[in-house]
Amino acid sequence: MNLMQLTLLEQAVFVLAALVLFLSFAMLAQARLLAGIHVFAWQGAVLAAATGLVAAGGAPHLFISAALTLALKALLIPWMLHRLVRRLELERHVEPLQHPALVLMAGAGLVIFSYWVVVPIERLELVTTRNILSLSLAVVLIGLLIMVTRRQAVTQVIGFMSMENGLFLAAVAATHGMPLVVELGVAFDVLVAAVLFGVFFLHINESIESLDVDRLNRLSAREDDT
Amino acid sequence: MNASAWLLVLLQALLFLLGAPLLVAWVKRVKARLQNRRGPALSQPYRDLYKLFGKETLVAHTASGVFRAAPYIVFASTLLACTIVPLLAARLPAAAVADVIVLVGFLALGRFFLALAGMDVGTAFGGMGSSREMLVSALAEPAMLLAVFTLAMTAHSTNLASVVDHQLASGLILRPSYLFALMGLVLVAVAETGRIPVDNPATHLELTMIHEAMILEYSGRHLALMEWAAQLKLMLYGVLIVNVFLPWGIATRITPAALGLGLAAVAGKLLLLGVLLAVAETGLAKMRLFRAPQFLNFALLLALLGLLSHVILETGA
Amino acid sequence: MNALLIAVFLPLAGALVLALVRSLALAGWLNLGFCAGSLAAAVWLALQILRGGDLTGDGFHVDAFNVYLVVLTALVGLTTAIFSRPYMAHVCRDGQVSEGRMRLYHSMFQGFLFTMLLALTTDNLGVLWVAVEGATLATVLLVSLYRTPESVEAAWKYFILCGVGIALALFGTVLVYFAAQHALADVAEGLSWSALYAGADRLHPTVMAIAFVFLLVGYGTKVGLVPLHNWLPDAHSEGPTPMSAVLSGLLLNVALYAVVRFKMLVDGALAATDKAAVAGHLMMGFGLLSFLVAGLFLHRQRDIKRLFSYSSIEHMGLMTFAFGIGGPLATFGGLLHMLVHSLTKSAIFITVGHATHIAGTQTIEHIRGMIRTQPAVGWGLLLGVAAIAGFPPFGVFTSEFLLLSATMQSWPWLTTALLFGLVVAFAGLFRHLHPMVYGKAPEGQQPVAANMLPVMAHLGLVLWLGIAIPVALSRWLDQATFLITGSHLL
Amino acid sequence: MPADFPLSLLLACAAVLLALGSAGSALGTGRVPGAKILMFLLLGGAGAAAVSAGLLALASPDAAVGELPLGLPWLPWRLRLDALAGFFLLVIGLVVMAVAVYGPGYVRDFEHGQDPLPVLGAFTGLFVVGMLLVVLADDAFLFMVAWELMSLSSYFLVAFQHEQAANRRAAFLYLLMAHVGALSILLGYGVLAAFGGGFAFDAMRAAQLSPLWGSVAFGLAFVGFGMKAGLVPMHAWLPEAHPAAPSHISALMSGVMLKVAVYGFIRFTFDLVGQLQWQWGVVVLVVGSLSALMGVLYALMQHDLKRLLAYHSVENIGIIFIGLGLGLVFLATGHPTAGVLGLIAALYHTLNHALFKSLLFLGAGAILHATHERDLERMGGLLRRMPWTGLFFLVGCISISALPPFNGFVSEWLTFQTALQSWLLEGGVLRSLIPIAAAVLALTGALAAACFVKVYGVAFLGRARSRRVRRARPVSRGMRLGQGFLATLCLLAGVFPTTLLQWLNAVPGQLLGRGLSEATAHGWLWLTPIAPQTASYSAPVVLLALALVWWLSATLLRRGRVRAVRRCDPWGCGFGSGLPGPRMQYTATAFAQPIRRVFGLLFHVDERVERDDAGLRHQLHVADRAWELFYAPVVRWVQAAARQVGRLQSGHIRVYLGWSLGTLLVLLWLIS
Repeated sequence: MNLMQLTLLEQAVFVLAALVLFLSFAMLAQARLLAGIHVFAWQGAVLAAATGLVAAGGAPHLFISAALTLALKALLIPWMLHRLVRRLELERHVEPLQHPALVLMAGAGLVIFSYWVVVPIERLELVTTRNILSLSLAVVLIGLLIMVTRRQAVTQVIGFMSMENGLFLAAVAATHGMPLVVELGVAFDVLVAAVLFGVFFLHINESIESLDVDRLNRLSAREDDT
Repeated sequence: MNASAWLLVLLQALLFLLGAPLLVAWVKRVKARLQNRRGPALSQPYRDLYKLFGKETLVAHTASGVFRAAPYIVFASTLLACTIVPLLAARLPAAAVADVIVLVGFLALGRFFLALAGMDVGTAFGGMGSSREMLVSALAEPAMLLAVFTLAMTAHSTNLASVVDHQLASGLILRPSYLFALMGLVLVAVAETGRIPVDNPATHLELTMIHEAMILEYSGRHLALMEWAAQLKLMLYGVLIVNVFLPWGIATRITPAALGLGLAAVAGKLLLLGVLLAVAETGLAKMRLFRAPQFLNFALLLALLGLLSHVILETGA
Repeated sequence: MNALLIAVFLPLAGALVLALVRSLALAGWLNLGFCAGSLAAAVWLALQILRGGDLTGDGFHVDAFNVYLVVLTALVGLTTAIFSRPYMAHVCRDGQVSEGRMRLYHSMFQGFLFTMLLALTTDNLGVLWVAVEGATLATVLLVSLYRTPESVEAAWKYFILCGVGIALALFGTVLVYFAAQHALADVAEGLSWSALYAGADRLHPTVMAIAFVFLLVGYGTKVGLVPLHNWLPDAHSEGPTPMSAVLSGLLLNVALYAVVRFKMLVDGALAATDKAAVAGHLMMGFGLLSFLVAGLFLHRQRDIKRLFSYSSIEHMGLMTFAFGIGGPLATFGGLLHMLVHSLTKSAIFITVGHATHIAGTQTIEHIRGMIRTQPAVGWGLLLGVAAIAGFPPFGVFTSEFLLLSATMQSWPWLTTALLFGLVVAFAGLFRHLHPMVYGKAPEGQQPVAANMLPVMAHLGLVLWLGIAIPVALSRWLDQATFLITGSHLL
Repeated sequence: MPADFPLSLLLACAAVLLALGSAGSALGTGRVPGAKILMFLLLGGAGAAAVSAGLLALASPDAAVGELPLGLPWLPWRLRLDALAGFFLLVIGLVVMAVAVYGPGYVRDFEHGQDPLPVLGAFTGLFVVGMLLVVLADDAFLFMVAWELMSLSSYFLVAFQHEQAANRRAAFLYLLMAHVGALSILLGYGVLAAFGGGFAFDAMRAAQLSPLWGSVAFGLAFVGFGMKAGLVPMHAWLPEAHPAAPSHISALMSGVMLKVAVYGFIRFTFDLVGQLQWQWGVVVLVVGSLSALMGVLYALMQHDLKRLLAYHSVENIGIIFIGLGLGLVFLATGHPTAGVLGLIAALYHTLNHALFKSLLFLGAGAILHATHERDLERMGGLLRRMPWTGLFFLVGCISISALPPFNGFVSEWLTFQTALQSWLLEGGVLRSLIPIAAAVLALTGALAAACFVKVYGVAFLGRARSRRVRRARPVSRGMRLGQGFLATLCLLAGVFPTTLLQWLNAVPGQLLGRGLSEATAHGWLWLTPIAPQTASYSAPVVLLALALVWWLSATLLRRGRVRAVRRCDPWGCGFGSGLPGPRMQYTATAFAQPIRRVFGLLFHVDERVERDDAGLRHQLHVADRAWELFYAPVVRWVQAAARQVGRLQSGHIRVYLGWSLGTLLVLLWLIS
């Protein structure tokens, strides 16, 4: 397909979607904690913008979810994470990635894979949405990849949230948002989740004096080890 | 016919009772002669029995009722076993009461109580004898049954009368199966009647004795019954061998002449058998207890060969 | 409709009220009362449905299938509340939990029930998702109620894994919505299950297939399908025992319920294509895998609650397998198994709660000679495990019998795998059970004030179902079977 | 509804209900006075009802059927009482009656022990209920329910005295193998149901199976029922479990439960599968012979009385299956008369074994009750301490050793007669295989005799080897009565085989459409299975003649010159003055030693002589080879598999997340 057939707005949405994916990669590669949080905030912002554009493109109810996204993903959650990090004196925390090249290759592979997955959805009027679906799927998978590759609890949460971003992207771009009640419910859940994450950081920190999830493996001792 | 037939059964039983000691005496005598001794008179066993019946009967304090009942049961079961073997005449009603398997059962019953009696007093020897006796019999019984099955499958019957009939009817046929079965049965008989090389009735040497060890505590009439039963057993096996495998001469009709002929025939055959036994016992030596199983396995093998050769060679299939 | 609203929203009210009640004793009774109320409403609702047929509207959809689970949920909720009152009081007296957290506990207990009932009755797939996620959020704090390092760790794993899973489920939901937009006339009800079911054949097959994968992985994580199960034993073993009871007895069912609902849609969408049965096959694969693996896991446990949570995985695998086979007989068996498993398993967890109080630990090695220390508990455990292991005359045998015969009809060779799994699981359970219940009582273990009424009630019901299935219930189940498979069994 | 049941079925249901009632009333024992008596009364009533129902069924020409409003909505519990079921009801009932008489005295030990009587009584009742229902079931579902109820309740009884670790282990092993067997049976029924389209037995009878599937179903059923019956090599649980239970329960398990397994096998093979194949018969024959031989050999090696008896159950089950195997071979090759004879022989031995094995277990229980001893090596001279038990036990020993004129002999005689019909068969292999099986049977019989000479000689004869045995007291009247009842039945079944056969004939009559008309054609005096000239046996005459000769010789000899019998010390074996001590007597182990040497390679013998301060110490362990051959490998395999699987739960959350990601990708790849 060529972008010529699309309106300017749609093109803009495309660009922003691509940006979201790029930011996921940035998160995947980011070693410094604070920087990671910032990248995440930016992703939220871009997502909000994309939502706004789609809304402008004739789905007014999306303005609300755009606002929600902006408030939650770009401002509130990053701020909370920031506070926690400062409270736990983790500002200087750096978590270098083992084999960064490999991880980035994997990320790229996931992108290709997700495209390959959605290709069979062949319907002309869907082409645009289909490709955006593949993007958002890629974002989701990369978010999962981040959680797999990072040992830092905070980074894991960031990965988790960026997965949610991917979901939003799909919801917004492919289906012009979900019904309002669902949007609200999801937003509420995300909020509660964020709060709970904060609570858990404290608990974990006081139980193992760090947020290294690899050290959370006492329970495996509850089974025979042979 | 029927009444006289039953009378004949009783007569046979009587003959067994009277003949058994004689057979033993005969074997002893021939043996003695083979060993250049004069040996006891043929009447010696009768005298012994008479003496024992007259003697006082001692029973150990530790013995229970089983000990006192055993002699009678042993004697009775052995005698019953004898009554169903065709001695003079083939077609006797007693054979219908119990077939050859029951005969084996009778012997087993006697042996069961004999062994129990051995353990009853609570001395070391009795137990030893019982243990050995049960081992020997356990190995001998299958061999005997296999030998019997060979006959039974040829005659399609386990009724001894019918088997003998079948033999007579089919005339003299050289059957390899019979040959093997016969040899097997002979070995079993040797083992079961406690003759050399498995056991030695003439010895009281603790380490070797089997039968004697069990009846060590018996005396008086009890001992007499036990001895008599042993003699009956020997004669029983003898008659079984000669009359089932070579029944010629046995009476098929109940007439004095035929019966007389039958008596002569069986007496002759038994005497011959006795000589053979004596010769064998003179030639062989008593073997160790744990060689006895090999001896009996050999018997089992022979019986099995007999059966297989019957299945393979003698039946059209 | 009123019955429905009462049944669903009474627990919500309960959650709010109990968040405010300070007195522990009062909270316990209130908790019980709310559960009783919602059970009554649920029964009333069930009667309405069974008489008047399905009930759809206002974003709710209630039919024989989910009202069945509604009643079950309310029932187990009530019995667990009965058990939880003295149990948690005991815990609180031990000082393991502070007053404040007891309030949290009671409130979240009701909140959890609310999310369960909402997830069951709602017609909106989005709301279904929200409710299931809400269930996670409600329970995650309860898992870490004791604040021990282990419990925190367990809660964290539970939270992260289920969060990720549920996120994937949301992606699947989005895809379904996406497919709906091009299939349904009215985009507004693109998430209404009933509408989607009506137009299932028009949904885009490929999208639905992809969506189902996400939904299966997502909700499957909550069902506890291997290899997505890892959170389950941790969460079950570390949380307070009443929580384990409802998690095993209810949450897993609801997640499976969600999977089945989506399967119905996907089957409709794929009916025409060459991959018509793909959903069923995926479920069968997952189910069988979970069944066998969990059976082997049983052999390696040291913690009594982990032991039984693995057994839950095993049985969920069995049910997933059954629904995967499809067909009236298997589905009937699966539904029945849901019932008997929930009843038996929650009874077992209740008994285990008492046993751990007697022994003062959850380590199997230290739980010994229960029959001697407190016969009621020992026998309860013994009979409960015998029931869950599938011994007649308990109902688990009946449902397993149905499943086996269904398997023999459609997949004869898989039957051997099932039987193998059953034997392995049985051995795994009993080798641990034996020393726990039998033998001499260890020194210094005192009987506790155990309320075995719920256990007896559950096991009694299971026994009854094993000896004779009442006609009404079989009609009910048959109706549900008809909804799921489109054909009657009776 | 039960209202329109025929009388026989009503009686059967009454038996079930009475047993249930006994289980219920057991719960009152300890609290309510007289509950114990009521419990055993109801149990006995159940037994009596079962017996009468069985006799009615054997007498009535056709089967009684009925339905209970229980079970699955589309598969209610269906009951059917035909001659076969009736016969087994009879077997169950007789033993249950004996146990009910014996029980009150025996359980007195438990009333004050900490093993609660209610548990014992309740599960005893349920156990009986299970067995009765198995026999009555007419559909696979009820059959399995009852079957597992039987296993489960008996398991609780095995685990009853659970403070000994050995009993716990035995119970676990028992339940495990029972479960495996049950699932195998279920699978067998599944095959039939798949072809017959339904789990009702009628549907299965109608099923047309291909030879392959028929063999599959048969194999599954054979494994399943064989496991319950304790055929080698599936017998490992039996010698562990039966001794562990209280003795009257051991009597029920050995005497009856194994028979229920036999019933299941007969029902499945002769009734449901339909087209028989002679290869099945060969399999059954070989396994049966193996079980008989191994069973008796291992029994000889035991000196724990109850364990020894349990191994003898293996042997006798083997003998029963030899009969069944012969029957299968002959029926499948089209020789119905011989086939029926084989079946009859098996059934006859089933009854006999139920009688004498229960009798022996009750006897062992009496000894245990009086002396708290199970170890033969510490017994001796009990005949003088408890004469009645001694007498009845002797009867049991003679019967199980297959000696005329008692019942064990008759059934083995019939089996031999069946084997001797092998000349009918075409194939030379079969024709020579069968007599060899018969020879094995003979060997088994002889060894069994040896074994029971050992048991009786060591336990009841000679002199006491321990203090507790020396001070044993006779047991209560009820216990003696229970044994006497069974002993009398043993004698009757041995002396009146023809009459019994007339009843038995109904079973093959309904099952295969023909009985042994010839066998009973010559009056109650003569037993002529095939034809008078082929073979005949007249037990009454034999008994009479034995008694006559005994009486004659006794009376004649009394007339001798010396009547009196003088008591004196036995010969001191050259040990100088007085008796050699009781420890000089032959022990059970010593008695069996020659046989152990002869059959050495069949056992796993661990014999060592250790020297310690007390002097030389001789230790001997004879282990069952089946363990290392069949069981240990399976256990090892499962353990290894579990270990591999265990790696899934690594404890690292990132690994778990990796699993989620991996699963997702794989599934997406799968469906694309």
